[in-house]
Amino acid sequence: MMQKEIYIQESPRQWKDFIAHYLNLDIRKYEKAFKKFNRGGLFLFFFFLILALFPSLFAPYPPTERFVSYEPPSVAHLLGTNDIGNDILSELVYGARISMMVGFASACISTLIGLMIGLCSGYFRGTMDELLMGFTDVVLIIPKIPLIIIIGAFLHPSIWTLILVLGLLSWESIARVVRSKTLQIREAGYVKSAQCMGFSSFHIMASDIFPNLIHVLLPKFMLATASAMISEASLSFLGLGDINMKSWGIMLSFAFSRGGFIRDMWWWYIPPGVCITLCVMSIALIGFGFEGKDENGKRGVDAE
Amino acid sequence: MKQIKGFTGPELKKELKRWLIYSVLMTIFCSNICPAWAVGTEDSGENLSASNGGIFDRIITYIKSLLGEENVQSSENVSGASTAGMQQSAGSEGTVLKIATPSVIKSASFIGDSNLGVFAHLSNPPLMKMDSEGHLVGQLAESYNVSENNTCWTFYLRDDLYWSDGEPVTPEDVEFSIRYYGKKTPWASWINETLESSTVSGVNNSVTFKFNKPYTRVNLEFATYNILPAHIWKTIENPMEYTNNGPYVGCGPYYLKLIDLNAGKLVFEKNPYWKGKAPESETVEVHFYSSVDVATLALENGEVDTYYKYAGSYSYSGIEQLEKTGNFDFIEKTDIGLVFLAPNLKKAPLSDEDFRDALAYAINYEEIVNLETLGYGKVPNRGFVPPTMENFKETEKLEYNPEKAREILEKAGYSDSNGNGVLEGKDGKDIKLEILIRPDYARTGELLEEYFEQVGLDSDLRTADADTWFTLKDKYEYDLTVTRSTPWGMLMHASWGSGYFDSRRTGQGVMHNLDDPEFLQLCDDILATTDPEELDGYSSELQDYYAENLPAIPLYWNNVVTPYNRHFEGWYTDPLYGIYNLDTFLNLHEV
Amino acid sequence: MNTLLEIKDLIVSFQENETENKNKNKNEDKNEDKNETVTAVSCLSFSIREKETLALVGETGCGKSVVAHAIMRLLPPESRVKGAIEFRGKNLLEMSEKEMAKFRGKEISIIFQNPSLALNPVYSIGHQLAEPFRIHGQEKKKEKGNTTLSKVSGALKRVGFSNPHEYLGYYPSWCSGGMNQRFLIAASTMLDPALLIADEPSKGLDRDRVSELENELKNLKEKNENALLLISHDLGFVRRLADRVAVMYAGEIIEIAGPSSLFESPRHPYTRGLLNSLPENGFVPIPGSSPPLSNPPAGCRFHPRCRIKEKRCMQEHPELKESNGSAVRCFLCP
Amino acid sequence: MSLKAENISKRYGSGLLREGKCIFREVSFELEPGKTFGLMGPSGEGKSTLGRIIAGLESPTDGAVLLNGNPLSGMKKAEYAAFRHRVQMMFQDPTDSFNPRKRIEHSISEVLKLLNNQETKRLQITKEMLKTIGLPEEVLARYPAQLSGGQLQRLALGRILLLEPEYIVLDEPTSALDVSVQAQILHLLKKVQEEQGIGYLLISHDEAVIRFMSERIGMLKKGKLDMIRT
Repeated sequence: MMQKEIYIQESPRQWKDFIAHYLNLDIRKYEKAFKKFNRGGLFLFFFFLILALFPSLFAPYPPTERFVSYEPPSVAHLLGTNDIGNDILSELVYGARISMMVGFASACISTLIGLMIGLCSGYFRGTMDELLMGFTDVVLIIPKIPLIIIIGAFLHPSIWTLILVLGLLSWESIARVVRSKTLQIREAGYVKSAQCMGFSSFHIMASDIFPNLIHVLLPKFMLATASAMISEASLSFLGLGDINMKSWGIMLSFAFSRGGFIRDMWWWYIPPGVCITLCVMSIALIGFGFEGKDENGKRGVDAE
Repeated sequence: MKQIKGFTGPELKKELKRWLIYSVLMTIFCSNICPAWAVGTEDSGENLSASNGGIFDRIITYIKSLLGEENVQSSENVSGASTAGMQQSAGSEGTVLKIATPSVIKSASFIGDSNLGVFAHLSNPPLMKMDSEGHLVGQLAESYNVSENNTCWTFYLRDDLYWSDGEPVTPEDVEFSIRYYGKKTPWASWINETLESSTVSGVNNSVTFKFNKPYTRVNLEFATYNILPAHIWKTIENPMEYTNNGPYVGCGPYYLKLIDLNAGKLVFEKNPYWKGKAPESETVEVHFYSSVDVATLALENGEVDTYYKYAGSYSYSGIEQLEKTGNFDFIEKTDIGLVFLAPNLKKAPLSDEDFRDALAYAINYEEIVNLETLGYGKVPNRGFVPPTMENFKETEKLEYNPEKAREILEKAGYSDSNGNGVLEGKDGKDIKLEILIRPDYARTGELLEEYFEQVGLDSDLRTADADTWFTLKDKYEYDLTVTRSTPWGMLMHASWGSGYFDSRRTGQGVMHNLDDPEFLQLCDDILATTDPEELDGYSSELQDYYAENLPAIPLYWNNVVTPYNRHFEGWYTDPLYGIYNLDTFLNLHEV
Repeated sequence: MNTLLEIKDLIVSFQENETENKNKNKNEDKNEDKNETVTAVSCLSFSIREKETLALVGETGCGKSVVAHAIMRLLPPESRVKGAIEFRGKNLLEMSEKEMAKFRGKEISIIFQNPSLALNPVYSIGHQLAEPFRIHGQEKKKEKGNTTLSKVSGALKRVGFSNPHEYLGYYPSWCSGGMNQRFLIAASTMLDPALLIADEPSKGLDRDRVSELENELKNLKEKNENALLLISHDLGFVRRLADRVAVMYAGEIIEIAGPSSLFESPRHPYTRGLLNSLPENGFVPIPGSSPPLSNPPAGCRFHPRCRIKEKRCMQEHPELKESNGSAVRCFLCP
Repeated sequence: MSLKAENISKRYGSGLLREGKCIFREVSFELEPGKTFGLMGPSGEGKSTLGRIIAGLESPTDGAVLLNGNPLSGMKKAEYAAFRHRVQMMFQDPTDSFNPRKRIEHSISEVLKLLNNQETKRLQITKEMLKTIGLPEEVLARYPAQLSGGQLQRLALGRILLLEPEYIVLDEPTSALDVSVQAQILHLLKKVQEEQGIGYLLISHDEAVIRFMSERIGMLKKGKLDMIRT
């Protein structure tokens, strides 16, 4: 048994061990959780992820290639063609990348900002805390979608603006969660002793507090992704997206503005809607999985 | 104690939260995907008025109706027409003509709401009208004459006209209306500035307007101003903000009885004092729908008889579906408006004529016509003006020829010297065209982007909602933009679309970016003549100018398609207002 | 006296990384490494007679809390339980969850470690104390409020509150830890359970509070007629309360004896070492530390730390030898 | 080298307008190298707060902690950094004193890195430290959750010893441990003190522990410090 541990220590050959060893992130702990939560969610998510990463493997045609417009589904075009003759299936497959990119990129931004602000305000407390949390409260009450519409109108409404704006506006809840968790952790003995031993604040935040925040950050990150995807779809549906980047929301928007609905072309407007819902659901499910893991971990008896 | 803990335990909370989020997700999904359904399946009268994109408008309207804003105003009844209204409604059991429109009326302001102004032609007809050939003829006026120097216009009124409260229509009403518009509305301020004097003659029932400079298009202008009853409106100080749900006193075959914003409809009732040809329908109702989709559903379900949109056609993609119901026929008429690509003439490289010429060759018109109009349109000429307009001149057809475009560009000094596949401008930097579009023209923008790429021009699409578009366009912050002209827009100023380009003008839809003296002179010449032959000469000169200089590149000429229920016959269209004219309503009869 | 609860050959084990088992065939070596079975309690047998106080002492991690949870059937799902726990002849391990729910609180009740965490801060004391009645359906709908409340105040009186009605409206946060502890005891004993389990009730309390608690439990013993299973590592506390003491080491019972004989003449070397580490005996430590439960040493589990070990201690596992009311698991003890 | 508390008072919840609750008032004592000062008293009287003030983790409302006669609050950065190494603190809950996400090895090498030890030397130092506290090398590869309370408390002490402190504030170092382990830890503390001449401030509510360990004893009760044994 003792030997086993040394084996891990000396030859981190397996990647999980490697990560656990060098990045202080023991994935093996999460494995159980991964297996516990809805496999369906995980499966769906990876399905969409592969779509997004390798669209050319799944899409029968390039998304901009034009055929006869308004074709119903056929063997050549499994989901028919749209108003300008693009193959809807191909568009759908390529749309996954855009939609998910918006989701993940803006979630990255918001998680990063939320983490910084939450950490600083929770760790330093005092005036810093009051200022940062006051600022957070202000951001919290800003109505997001209308603001994005206004900003989008005067900035160039590209997908990057959208990502930036969504990211910059949705970190408040993450900051709050991180802050409360940080307040809790900073009272722990290992933080106190690190302070005692003269580690810098930055070092303590990065190496003692941050790793213990991961299990709250991950679900928050996933939920932020899901909500960014929904925001993107809503904005695109209102016709304010970037039409160069054909996300699922833009597809829906076109399906409605260009007669897909009038002509009963359900194969045009149902699939992007279903994709948005399923993708968001799978991400949310994974998020819940992470959350559930934490709760399970704290229960149980002292069975050492 | 364990039980107590379990009661509010994390299990229950987690489960609850999960279901809550599922249901929120589903709701968001549903509300995204089926706004049209939701509205469509309700009783059509129930839907709230809202604009095309506007969930916010919808909310605002709803809140307004909650606050009772409309109700407060409707109670202060200013018009004497109520009595007439009551008489009328007592015996009305005749047929109802229902018209669907996507032009939503946002406020019950008779003068302030432009959409309402168009529909009010039925109750308060203007002095003049346009016949189906595009000639201007009298409507309330029996005839008119104009002095030699084009400054003095006299209109002779018909003598069988009565307001719906029984009062006769007098020349004073006309004089009051025109002056009232000039004073109180921004869009008719030219009247205030140029009208020198006006006189009224009770003897021959005429009214004379004297202008301080030659003004040749007065007969056209007066085909758009609704005549108001002076005895009612003279007490209203601020008509742009005045709202009232009706009834309004009118002198047409119908008068506007009710503006019902909550139910989304206008109700016109027969004018009991109308002495002309009696219309068959007792009531005309205009139903407005938040989107074309909803209007289509209403048509399909037989809830409305026809579809009308000022300066617009019924959605081409919906025609096939309506044909399938077997209840509808279609009137197809060439529009005198068109969709065009407007370059920013004030900014390089679009200020360069050769560059514009090259762009004109880079566009695949056939494909745009096919995809955008589904065959209900055709490739335009370089001369801009569509063939239905008076004095149309057959100029050269626009042609898709990317090679030629590249050749012209190269000759004009735009070349790709750094070899990155993108042409450089005269300043040596890569050209990046900014194409500003409203969501309506998103697809056209996409296609254009692709065409330009083929000739080595990089471009960038920028979508903006209508209000932002107006702002950016007026600040000249674009390289190219896609927009359209309306029938009235084509006729305004010196006609033949000149009003869109003349840099001396302002207005919502106009580009006002052409200050070439040659063009400005032409406009002034046209404005100063009423002689048909002279006009013909100037107009062909103008069209040649367009063809040569391309201040705008027309993308397609389209047809206005109007579906109508086969039960009704006797439709009449004019180029200006389509089917919405007195002739239609007077002649319409059930089969 | 009759036997109230009898535990026979109880084995509780936890399997970590249980999902790895499925791949076992693919990679034998690797999975043997990963698959760690922790046998928290091995072959444990003891019995509690009616009205008796049995104390279970031992170090943290020797498996004494697991026994308590096994009796209450509150172990996490990944645990494996073998053997039998017979309560008045019924095997608790074979009961359905529904039956067990009826049993908890009414027949067997437990006092948890931390009084401030076991009480729900958002309900009043009265509400929480009335909960057991509600759940066990003793309250008839017509005679709701009053009888329940009088029963609750009766219970409070028993634990030494002179004016119980006043406390019914209190919230846990208004009261001191000692008071909360008493509320918990009142709640646990309200339905007169035949067996009361106190799981480390003195842990984390300071000296004054421990003696307060001691008095409470003493009173309880005197007034009521229920048996008490006291789980603690506080030897002084145990000595004053217990009728019999069972010492646990590494998942096993190594000695059972009456308190006086145990404390005055301990027989097992571990017990002796344990007593020597007490302050009054001069803090003399036992060398080394307890073996991990996942991999106990062969032979006597205490032999690596034992000063008097022999050769057979390292090879053979000693059995629990019983002699006139006490028992010991050592070859070398008489 | 002396560490002195002079007339320390601490209030909580003080604001601009309100005067906070006073926890203790004008407490003075001195720590000596190689000796133990025992601080006892009922819980909630501010023993731990006093300990944290001495360790420099909190600052007193009034009074000063003096290191060699210099007050902590007025120290320059370099001086303070030196102080940080000289005075350490050990906490009550051993399961809490190591970051649960890091292997023990990592937590310890971090401290060595902080001290600018060379990588080759680190292993040796760690081994020596483990010998001192009597633990096998295998514990290095473990996570804190895999170790017992006693082992963790030894490691916590060992980690502190790496910094070669002159004073250690022991905040209830054994109250969360079992009797047998408690004895082990107390003996280890004594051994270390003898070997390295470290001064302890031992905070505990257990009189037996205090009496066993300390040369001088103070009782903190009702905001005042009474010397019991000097």
